[in-house]
Amino acid sequence: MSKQHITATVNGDPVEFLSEAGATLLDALRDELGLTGSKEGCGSGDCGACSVILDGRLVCSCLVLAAEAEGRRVETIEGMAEGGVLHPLQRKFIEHAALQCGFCTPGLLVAAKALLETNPDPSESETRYWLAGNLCRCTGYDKVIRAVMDAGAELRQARVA
Amino acid sequence: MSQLDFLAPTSAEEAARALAASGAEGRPLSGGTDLLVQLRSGRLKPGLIVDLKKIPGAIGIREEGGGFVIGAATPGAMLGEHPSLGRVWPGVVEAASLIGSTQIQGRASMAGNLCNASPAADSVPALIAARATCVIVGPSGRRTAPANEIAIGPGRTSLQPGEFVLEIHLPPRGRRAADAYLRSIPRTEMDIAVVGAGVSLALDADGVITEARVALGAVGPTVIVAEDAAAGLVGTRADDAAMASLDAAVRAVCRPITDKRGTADFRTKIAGVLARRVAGIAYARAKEQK
Amino acid sequence: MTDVLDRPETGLNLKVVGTRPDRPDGVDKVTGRATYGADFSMAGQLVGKILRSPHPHARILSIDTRKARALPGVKAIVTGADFPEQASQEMEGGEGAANIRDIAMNCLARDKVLYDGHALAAVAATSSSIADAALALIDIRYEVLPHVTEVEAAMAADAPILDESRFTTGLEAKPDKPSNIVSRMQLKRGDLAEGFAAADVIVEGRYTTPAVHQGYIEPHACVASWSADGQCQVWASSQGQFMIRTYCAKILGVEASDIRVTPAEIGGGFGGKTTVYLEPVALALSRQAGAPVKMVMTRDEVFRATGPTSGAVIEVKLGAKSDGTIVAADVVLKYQAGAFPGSPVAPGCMTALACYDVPNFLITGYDVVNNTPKVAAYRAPGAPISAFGVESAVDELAGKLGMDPIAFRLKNAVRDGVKAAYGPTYKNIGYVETLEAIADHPHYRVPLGPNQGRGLAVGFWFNVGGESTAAVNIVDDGSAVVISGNPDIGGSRASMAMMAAEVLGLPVERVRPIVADTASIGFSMLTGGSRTTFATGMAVTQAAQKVVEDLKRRAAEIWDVGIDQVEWANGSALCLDAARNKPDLTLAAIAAQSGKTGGPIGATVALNAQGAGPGFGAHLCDVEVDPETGRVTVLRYTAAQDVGRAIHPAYVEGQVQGGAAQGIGWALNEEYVFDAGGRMENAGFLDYRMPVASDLPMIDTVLVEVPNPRHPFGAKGVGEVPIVPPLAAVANAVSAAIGVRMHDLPLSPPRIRAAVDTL
Amino acid sequence: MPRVVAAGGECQRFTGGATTFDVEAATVRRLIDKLDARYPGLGEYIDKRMAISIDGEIHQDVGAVALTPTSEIYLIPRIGGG
Repeated sequence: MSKQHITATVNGDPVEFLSEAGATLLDALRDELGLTGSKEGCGSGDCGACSVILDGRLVCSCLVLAAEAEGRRVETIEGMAEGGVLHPLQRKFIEHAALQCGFCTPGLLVAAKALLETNPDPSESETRYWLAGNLCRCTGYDKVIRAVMDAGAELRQARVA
Repeated sequence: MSQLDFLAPTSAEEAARALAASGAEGRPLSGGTDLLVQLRSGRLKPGLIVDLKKIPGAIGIREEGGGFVIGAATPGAMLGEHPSLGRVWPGVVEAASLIGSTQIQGRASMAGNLCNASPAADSVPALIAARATCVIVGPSGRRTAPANEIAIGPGRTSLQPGEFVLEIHLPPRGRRAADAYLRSIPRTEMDIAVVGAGVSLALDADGVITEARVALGAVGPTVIVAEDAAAGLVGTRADDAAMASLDAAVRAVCRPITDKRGTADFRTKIAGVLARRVAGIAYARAKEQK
Repeated sequence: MTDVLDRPETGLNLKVVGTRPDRPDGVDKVTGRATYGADFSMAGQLVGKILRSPHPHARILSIDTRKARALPGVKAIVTGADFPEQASQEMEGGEGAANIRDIAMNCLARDKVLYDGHALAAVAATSSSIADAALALIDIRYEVLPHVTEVEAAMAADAPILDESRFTTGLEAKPDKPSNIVSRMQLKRGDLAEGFAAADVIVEGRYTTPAVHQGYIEPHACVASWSADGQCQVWASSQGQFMIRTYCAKILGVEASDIRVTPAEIGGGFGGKTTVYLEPVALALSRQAGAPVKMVMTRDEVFRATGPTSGAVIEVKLGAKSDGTIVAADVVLKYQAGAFPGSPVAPGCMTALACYDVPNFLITGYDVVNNTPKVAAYRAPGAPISAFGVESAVDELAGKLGMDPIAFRLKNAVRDGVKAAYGPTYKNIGYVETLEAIADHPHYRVPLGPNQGRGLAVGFWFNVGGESTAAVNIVDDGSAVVISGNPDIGGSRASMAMMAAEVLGLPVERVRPIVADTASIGFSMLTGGSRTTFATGMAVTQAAQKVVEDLKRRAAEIWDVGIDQVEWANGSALCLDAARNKPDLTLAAIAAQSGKTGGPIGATVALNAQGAGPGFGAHLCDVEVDPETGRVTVLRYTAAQDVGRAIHPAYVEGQVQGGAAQGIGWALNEEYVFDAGGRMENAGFLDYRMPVASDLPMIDTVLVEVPNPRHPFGAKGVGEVPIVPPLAAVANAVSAAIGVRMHDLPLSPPRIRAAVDTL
Repeated sequence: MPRVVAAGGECQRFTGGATTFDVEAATVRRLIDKLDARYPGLGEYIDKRMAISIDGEIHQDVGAVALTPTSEIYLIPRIGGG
């Protein structure tokens, strides 16, 4: 089975890895690059735990072939905090107790970041629909939605200031 | 273990040649949101995957002759972001944007939705109601086919070995014309349509329907074009009586199955309900399209 | 928004307990660094995969693994024959008593497969694709047998029998034929016939609930390593590392002390990770291969082969006087156990009438095996099912009597001093308070629009204590480490740190909580049954108290005063002998000279915590129904619960919200769907349909605090209760909205439309 | 003398149908031993399958708990949880 040599940018850094043709981007991130923050909850794009941003678009990395990442830009949960400083979303998730087991949290955070970059002032309903592809079984979503909207408010304020 | 190869050609012809050479083993890849699931579950064991996204024009929307040309691998999210597509073909855009989550929208394409040939595909009734056509590339060149001729049964298409859809064309719209799409699912998101209905209408200056097309999803092996139901709308103002006969005419053509997602009886009833509601939305929109 | 009602005077001047500090493991979990089951890897590890039965019921005639073994890269293949023969024996380990032979046969079938997805054989190979190819080369011959999935069909006299040696227990007369009915249990009080004879109004109904899955997002995963010297290591995501150790030791016939289990972070469990599926198999593969083996389930495997909870039939007959006094109740519960005995019908029976003071009742429960996956615990096991039937019937009865549903429940409510239907006399319960909290909540007065309905339901759970070990060690800089043996499934590290900080008088940030492996802390029962904050919290508190005693002794030694002259307050020793004029000694100051006062400072407490207080909740739900499409929208949801005392209120609210959301999913859309061939048709998140963010409103919580005097800070278990009321709360709301009593879950659009069409 | 009531479970399998027992015992352990002497097999059944409620508190696996002549004692099925 021939492996393909892939070069891509992950969290701003150039990476290279070998990939089987059927391997997914999620497989490559976890098994080749050791970035296990993206999780596999279903392998079918239904839970969102593997969410990453690919060339600026939110996607499920389990539904992207690793080979498709050639020459592209991937952002994962591992790149969200900058130099040890948590992103406001990460801080707000902790503050609002928006995680219990924490397994869906990386995917939710990546998806929420994509939301706030697209729509800095989402309504509760917009937030809920944007995050509908991220299953969380522990929280009932209440505190997750509050944390995302609160982070949005903080980011808007920071922009004004 | 079967060998799997991956190619990302930079021209449509190259892609067609590679697919043709692989015979039944080859699969084109655009968004991959169906293909990768089938790959992983073992339902599909292709020998070659041909990524179409590097072909010029495969991703993107251009206006042409008053209509729109949508590249095969254009993700759903891009349709919603386009400045004019949603104004002219709101039903097509809302149907495509119902496919899956935000994450799926970042990848899934209407061409993929069409060629996956699921009877429940959300964008297909809308495309068919809109009289969309497809540019198909194959080893013997290009041809054009209406969207309703692509799927011929659940999971089966009329595409020949080596052929793939490169573009979807939406025709120009006149004044006082609009479309709409609705589906019924148990949750608010993330479900496959239990029933879907797309309606496209054109009105005269007095608000009388002059042209109607009704397409129904998940109530037959392929999308059903409800000709009688559409004909019944023509000449009306989508009043209550017209809506009641639309409901009945739609139910009369449904041939659904009972499965884990819904019973045949339920699907038939809901098809009538949705057709009424979606015709109402399309009618209201058409009146606004001055 | 959350109101903390009724916070009683405690006499305790609490500084940490009751506040909302950041959780100690928060940063790891928001940065992707936390290591869950599938995130751990070992050098040289192999990939383990399982071959599963495509038949729901079949005799295994032969398993031929020769071709698979010959495939290059295949390092080990095991089947049920690789586990030692087990006698049928009940043993402690996970969730109460379990039969170790059944658990072993669920991990790898012997003789027969009993459900679609039943594990038959496992392969370890050098890559995932080689393992897949090897599975395809294993040749199995079956004698396919007739199967039965539905509970009443399994109880029928002519049903296909799963185990010919099983005779129903608990009947008056000894049966002469084998049966799928494992046992019958009954609870009774008074005279049922007299009770119904005295009733002015009687309601009667038959209700059904489907099998549903816990739906944790993390699939089961482990890495197992069996060394040549017989020492075993397991890294696994579960609700109890000691449970894994006990079961693996028994199933594989090795000493428990030779197995060291390290708990990974757990991505949800809700009861579903209280038993083993992969770990004994991975160890057996590792032994054969001589290399570590990693196994990770797919979502399809999680649905087809790990524990859902029972599908059930619930028959309820209630009688009341015209003044609203319930005088008689007859409840029959028929619960699926799946492939092996052990449905949660016993707690289903015991909780069925736990909220009501009823003089005459009979509750009958049947535990029934059938050809679906063996059920596992799911949050308040058994209780939501019986509560669905009883709370629906109570709603109907209140309606017939023309009484407000809260007033009706208050009239029949259990209170301190009332004997519970399951026997004992209640004390320190806060049930009435939860009903009053709902009555007082603005939600109860929001006007409803057309096609909208409001539903109320209540629920009960015992809560348990049990065995836990905890250690508190003081570091020489004056900080502390708390070590416990319970995986942190929803924020328990935070509550452990908070309780220790409260006793030690330290800021919570200076207390570092650790979840240790089985070799590094004493035995602890698993995280489940809402026991951790209560029982392990008690061990942590007592260990911290021991440390404080030791700190006082050392201060006395340093000051050369009697220990009775030392008081501990705010993290410092105070000298009560004013004449000595000693400045306070901080914990850090004492710790800095621990070597001179007797060595390291620390204490370990191992206990069997008793006196967990029962919990009650009352939930209020508003829905809107689209009568044409049958779709339900949940508009508003409010949950009130007696939590004893909330140690970390935000995580208590989270438990209540999460439980309510799971219950709403159970009510509206979730179900196991089997085809005529007994195969699960919806083994994926797409068609299993758990609630997504846009399906739910904010879930308002009211934490009622009636403290449990048996816990140092008054805590009661909180995790189970919130899943008990929602099934009926939603169903009562839908029934009110459409004007038809809904008896069958899920309340899916086809079902609701069909009900509307009967009007 | 403490009175013990078996509620639920299948203690009757061992007791010939009796569900109420008067047993002179100062601790839970002695109580179980005496019940087992009276109804062979019941002790093991209680140890493995039953919890004991004493004055409204549920106890599991606690032999040393003291009983008084007025203790309210129920044998109930063991309780786990999710």
